[in-house]
Amino acid sequence: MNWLIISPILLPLVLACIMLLLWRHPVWQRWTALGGMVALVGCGAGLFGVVYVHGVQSEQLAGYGAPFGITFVADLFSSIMVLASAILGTAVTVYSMTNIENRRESFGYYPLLHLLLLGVCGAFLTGDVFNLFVFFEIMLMASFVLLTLGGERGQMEGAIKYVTLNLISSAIFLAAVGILYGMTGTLNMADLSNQVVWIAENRPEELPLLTILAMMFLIAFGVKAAMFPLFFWLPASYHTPPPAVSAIFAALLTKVGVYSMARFFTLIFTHDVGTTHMIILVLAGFGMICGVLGAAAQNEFRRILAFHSVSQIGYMLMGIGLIVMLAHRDDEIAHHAVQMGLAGTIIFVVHHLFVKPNLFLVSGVVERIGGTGELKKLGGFYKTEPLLAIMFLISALSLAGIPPLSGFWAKYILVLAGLQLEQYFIVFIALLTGLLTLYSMVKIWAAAFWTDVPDDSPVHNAAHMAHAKHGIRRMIYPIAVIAVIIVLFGVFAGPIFDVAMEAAAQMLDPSAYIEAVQFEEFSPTLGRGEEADS
Amino acid sequence: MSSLILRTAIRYLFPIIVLFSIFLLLRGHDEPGGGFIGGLLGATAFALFAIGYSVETSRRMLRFELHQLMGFGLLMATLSGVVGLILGEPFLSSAWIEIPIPGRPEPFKLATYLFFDIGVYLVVLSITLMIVYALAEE
Amino acid sequence: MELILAIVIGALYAAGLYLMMRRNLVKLIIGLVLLSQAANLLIFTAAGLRSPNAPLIPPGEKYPVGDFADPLPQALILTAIVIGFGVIAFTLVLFHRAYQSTGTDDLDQMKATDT
Amino acid sequence: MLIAVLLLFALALAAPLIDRAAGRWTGAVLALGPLAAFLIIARWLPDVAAGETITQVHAWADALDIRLSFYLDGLSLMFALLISGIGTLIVFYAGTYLEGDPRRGRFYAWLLIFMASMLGLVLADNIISMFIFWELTSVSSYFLIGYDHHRESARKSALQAMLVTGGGGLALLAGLIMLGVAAGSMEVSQIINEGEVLREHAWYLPIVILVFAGCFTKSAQFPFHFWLPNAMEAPTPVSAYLHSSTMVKAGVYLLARLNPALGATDVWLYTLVIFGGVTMLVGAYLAIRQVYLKKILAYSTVSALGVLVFLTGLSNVDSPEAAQYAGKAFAVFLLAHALYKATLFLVAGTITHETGEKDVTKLGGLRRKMPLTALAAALAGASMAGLPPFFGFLGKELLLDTTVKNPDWMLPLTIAAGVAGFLFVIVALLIAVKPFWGALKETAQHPHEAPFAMWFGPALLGSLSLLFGLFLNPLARPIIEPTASAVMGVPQEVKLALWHGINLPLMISVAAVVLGILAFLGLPIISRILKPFDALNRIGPERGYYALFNGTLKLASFQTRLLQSGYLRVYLFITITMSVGLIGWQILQLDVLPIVDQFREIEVVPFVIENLYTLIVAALILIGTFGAVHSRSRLSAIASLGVVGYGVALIYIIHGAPDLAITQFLIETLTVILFVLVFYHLPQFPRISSVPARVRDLVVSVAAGVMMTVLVLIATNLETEKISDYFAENSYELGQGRNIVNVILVDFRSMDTLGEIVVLVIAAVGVLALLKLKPPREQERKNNPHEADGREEAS
Repeated sequence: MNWLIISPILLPLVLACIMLLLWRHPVWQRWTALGGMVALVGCGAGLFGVVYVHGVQSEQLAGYGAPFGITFVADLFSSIMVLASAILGTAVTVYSMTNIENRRESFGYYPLLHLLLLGVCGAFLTGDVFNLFVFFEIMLMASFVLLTLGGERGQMEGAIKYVTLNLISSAIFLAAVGILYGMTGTLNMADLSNQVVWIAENRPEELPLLTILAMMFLIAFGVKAAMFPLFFWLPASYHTPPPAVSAIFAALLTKVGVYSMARFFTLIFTHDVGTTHMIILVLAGFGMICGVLGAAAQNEFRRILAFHSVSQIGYMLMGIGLIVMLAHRDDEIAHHAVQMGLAGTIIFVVHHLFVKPNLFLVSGVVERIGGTGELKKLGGFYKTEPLLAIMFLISALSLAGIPPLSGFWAKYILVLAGLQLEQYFIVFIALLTGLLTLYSMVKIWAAAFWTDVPDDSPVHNAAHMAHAKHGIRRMIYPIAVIAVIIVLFGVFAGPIFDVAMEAAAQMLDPSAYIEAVQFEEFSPTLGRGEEADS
Repeated sequence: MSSLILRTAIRYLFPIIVLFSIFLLLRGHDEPGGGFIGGLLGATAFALFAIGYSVETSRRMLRFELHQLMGFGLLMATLSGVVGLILGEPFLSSAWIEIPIPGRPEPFKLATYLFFDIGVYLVVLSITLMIVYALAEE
Repeated sequence: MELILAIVIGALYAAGLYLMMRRNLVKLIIGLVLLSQAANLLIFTAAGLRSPNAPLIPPGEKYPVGDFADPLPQALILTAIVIGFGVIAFTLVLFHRAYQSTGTDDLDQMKATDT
Repeated sequence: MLIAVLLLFALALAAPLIDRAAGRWTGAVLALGPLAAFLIIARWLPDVAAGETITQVHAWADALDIRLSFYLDGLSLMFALLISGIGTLIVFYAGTYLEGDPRRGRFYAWLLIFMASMLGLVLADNIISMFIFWELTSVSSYFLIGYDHHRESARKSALQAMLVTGGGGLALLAGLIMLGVAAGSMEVSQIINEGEVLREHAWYLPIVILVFAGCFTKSAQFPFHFWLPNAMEAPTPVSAYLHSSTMVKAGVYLLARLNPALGATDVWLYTLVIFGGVTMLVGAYLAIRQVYLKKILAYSTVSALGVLVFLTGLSNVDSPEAAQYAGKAFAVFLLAHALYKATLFLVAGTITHETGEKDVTKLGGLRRKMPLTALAAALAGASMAGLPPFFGFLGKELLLDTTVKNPDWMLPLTIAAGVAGFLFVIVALLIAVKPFWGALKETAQHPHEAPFAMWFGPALLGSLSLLFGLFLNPLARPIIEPTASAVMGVPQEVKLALWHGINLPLMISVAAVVLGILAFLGLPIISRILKPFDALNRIGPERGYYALFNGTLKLASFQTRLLQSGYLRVYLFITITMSVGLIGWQILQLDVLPIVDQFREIEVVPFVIENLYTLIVAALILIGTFGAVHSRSRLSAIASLGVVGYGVALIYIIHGAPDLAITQFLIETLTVILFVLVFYHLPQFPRISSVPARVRDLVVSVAAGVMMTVLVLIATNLETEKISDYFAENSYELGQGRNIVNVILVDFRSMDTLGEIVVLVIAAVGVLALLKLKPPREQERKNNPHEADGREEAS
């Protein structure tokens, strides 16, 4: 157990070090990176298996008990996220071997990829608020560098917005940690959960202070998660780096924000769900509609995909926001529906973690062959690349929530939960957003795949095609594998839902999480006791 | 620009600063100091060389490639944590061997956190120099 | 005492945010630096200013003697300062490169990647 | 039944390969799939005819109440047989129709996916699996309609069909979920017994509205009918299939399916009768205003769908006799329409295939060239026109019987039905007579009799129209009776007879036929008279669709320009305002007076003396801050920044944090050096923000600052136990060190430190990459500034 729970951060860290030592040998780095990712999948799978069979697992780093040392906790949600991230990381690594040019490879692309995974996995697993901040910063810093790697003008412009807005969020996060420590005197999340219960029972007059803290964390995570109206950095930057980088960003960055929000707003800030979760629900609704309208207004492959994420974040937050109904209803149906809503969020997060990146990966192939991502200048891919077209379709239709693909289940569960909780308005928005999502996916399809190849397209240039087709299999295979995952997700919707429900149950009833953490009894004496003895 | 006096001064200052930085590193556990502060100071010594002579000279003084030094430092810090894992303790648990020093009542403790701090020192030294060199060459 | 520092922190936040909303790249990053100073100082103050004595254990003792400042926020701030340094160094160079490739330090001119 | 559906899905995946292997036999080979499905389903015909229903359940996502369960009663059997039966002929026909087209393999893949989904739709017992198949039909029809995707009109029509039916589909999803929740079961076989519960449920009205939204869009009811004629962009076999028995009938199917559960209320009855009636008339009228073969058929399909919806509604009238007639009429008309409409579409396809002409006014005299096709057309046309002894005659008779027997609204409904019948006659003549009789007209291609595969299907289906009419009770009754029972929700005894004696319906029928023939002969004149009214189309529902579509796009680009403006300062402003709003709002909920009171007690002089150092340093920081904000030169701004940084370090010293202070001093020095290095050659700050912008930003930032001050005061005002004593107590014993801060950093919380140096490493790699790795173009320009200038291009 010691090894397993720590492996998702230890493995990328050690491999990143090795790749730094191999700085002058990008080709060796490639294979190291790939081997590392595959091993990470193994670790993630092992961790998931152990958590699934034996329940929540934890580890006290450096051997000091909670709340004093740093705790790592793996419950179902976090281990699922680690596993999914590792699978996606593997796919993107293979894809990068062709998609990332040598000049980028030789400036540390692969170690950065691993360090990004390190930050992401750490954020999933840590049970300490300040440590979460540190992992956020690792992830952010790695994403800053991956975003700017290559130095194109667009990358610089996008990065300025990305960096600035995320640093604001970090500053708020840090301030929130400071105030949190000042108010509660602890940093351990399980301990905080206990404290909140204790405050609610003993000092209810202090509960509004917790709501203030909740708002600070909401903003801090909201920026990372690209929640409405804090999402501006995302459409400004996601389409600027190479598609492989866009893909890994789309898969992981916002998810960490959503994950943290889900964690904090189920484990810690549950004292006033009527206020906090209502705000989340309202912002989720706005996010859905604004994001999808934003996507409808775009005319470039990756810009459409990027803007879309904002609306899908809305769906993910919807499941968290639905907890609001626990403030008004306390019957069994409501509890079950809330659990289902949270399961919907989990399924949506995992579904989106595969589907959106896969669309970015397809866009990379399209851009490589068609020479551009602008829809007007593309065409003919249905005819020339039928397999790619099918894989795009699987991903795009899944994103639009067409059954029986993964996206449908995520949407269905959220809608079902929303209807049972009588939140009709958000359900209406969710369904409408689905239709508009379908529209913008079809827009890409019609323009890039169905229309004839434009006359000025570089596709007619044999030299260009020879170059573009070189090594393209390493780009296609990962896409195909993810497409298969998306299909299987629909076929095995039943078991997947069962697991998600169990994960949601673990989150809604934090006792398992808290029990797993190894607390240490301590009453301060500062040696005075000893002096008294002697 | 770089006068003879400056160069001479640097030649004498260099070992003193480096030694002092290592001193700060080693005493960090008990007094203010530590790997980070030591590493920054160590980097200053090499940076002075870059100013007084050239980036190339400074690089040669260092003998190691910065990436490797950085990777090595990080690896060292990480592996000092793995020792705990190998001993069946959680990651980053400290472990030490006691080496008796003749003539002193307390034995010297060769502990993992020392390696951890050395790792921090190396990383800070190398990343500071990396940034300074890159900017100086710009 | 907390009152004084609280006002200083408020002023740093206000100044930092105001500077960030200017159109100039350099002001933006100066604002960022002020913001990170403010956050560090905030952790320091919010945790409570207990004592002017450093949390050191005198030689020969096993526990600190008398009053001492809370060591945990200091450790957190130390981490935050260092991380902040890394971030600021990177951001500085990023802005420098953005200036090079766009030829302007006016942020309003950098909107090609949005809509 | 699962096997039948899965078989077709599997065949769809294999279709492109089979197409490559089987060549010209592809159609025949692939037709075996639907044929097998037909036989599998037909096996249950005797059981169902005997009044049984069959249920099969396969697990899928049971925790969500979603199962692959199937339910076979008369209604689903009827539909399943039509889908697989007509499907067989269509697949066979299309093999020849698309001979030589390289896209044929893909076409078959989509067609078979569509067929499988359609079959799944009508067989599904679980309403959510039904919905899944429903959506799949929408999606696969998108690809079928957009088959000629190089044409923009095809892409547009496909999109329109998908958006209209997809939009309805989403409403339907909500409706079905609510239906399932309200009925307490997701299985149709259960839901149809829960009529009482459902009608009493608070959700009844929303459910009905949402189900209507789904069904009316799918089944092209007015005002959503416009997508159907546009869908004629599809190849003819697709049109024949989608519009005779499948896609568009899905909505009708669902209405009939839920009729026993949701019916028997006024809202159900009146909505269906009104929408169905209007659709019936509008569709038929628009049909005779068309000249293209497929458009005529398309609008007549709209009309026929209207008839079916109309009849579904009427099966809920108070008069039991009329209701029974309605159920019977529904079943008969459904079958009759499927048979003749598929035939006529295929005939239209054959005509266009052979002559290259779509305009019915430019066709004539083909009967000699294509006698078999003409025969098939004649049989189907007669059925459509409602001539005895064709099956269509019975359909029309029963329709009229229903309206006549119903005491309420008898006159208007009967007139509507009669007019529809009259218009049907014209349409039938237009399609089945006009191209084949009269003088042969010159066309682009020289027509020949179609190949076997292309006349066989129409001929078979046309003959069935006659056979069903001739052998009503032995052939038609076994399927009509259970279907009517399923629609009514109670077992029906159905007796079918062509001859009811001379009664009102018969007279209306005869009148319709006679008037129809006359009108057909005078059609050129009538057309001229009606021409001015075509202007009405311009304000029709399709305009609404486009207005909504373009309006949404305009709204989209408006809001996007507004929100995602590209100005970082606006983003920051929104983010900060949002934070101040949310956090400040919560602070305002608090009672902050105790904190303020506490400071009222402060006496100035002792306070100043006690905190002299802190005050001096604070003043220093504030001056530095002001300098940083206000300075107009870069260098002095950076110097002010240094002052702030050193000031903060002094605070750390004063308050017992030497490690922090040293680190802060070093870092600050380094930062200032980096600032100077990097920004040495930037221009001075110009004042470019406008005064209102500055005031606005100042207000927001000061608000944020005040908010942070209050937060700090709140936090420090609380008495809390902190975990830090643990570190002090164990630093020496467990951590082996006397500098507690350092022990925390390298031991207690060493993970933070490890993370911190990782950040530093990444930052250094990033700085290096930024400075050394420039885009090739920029690098080149730097190396040879003169040569590269001309080559710069916008990227």
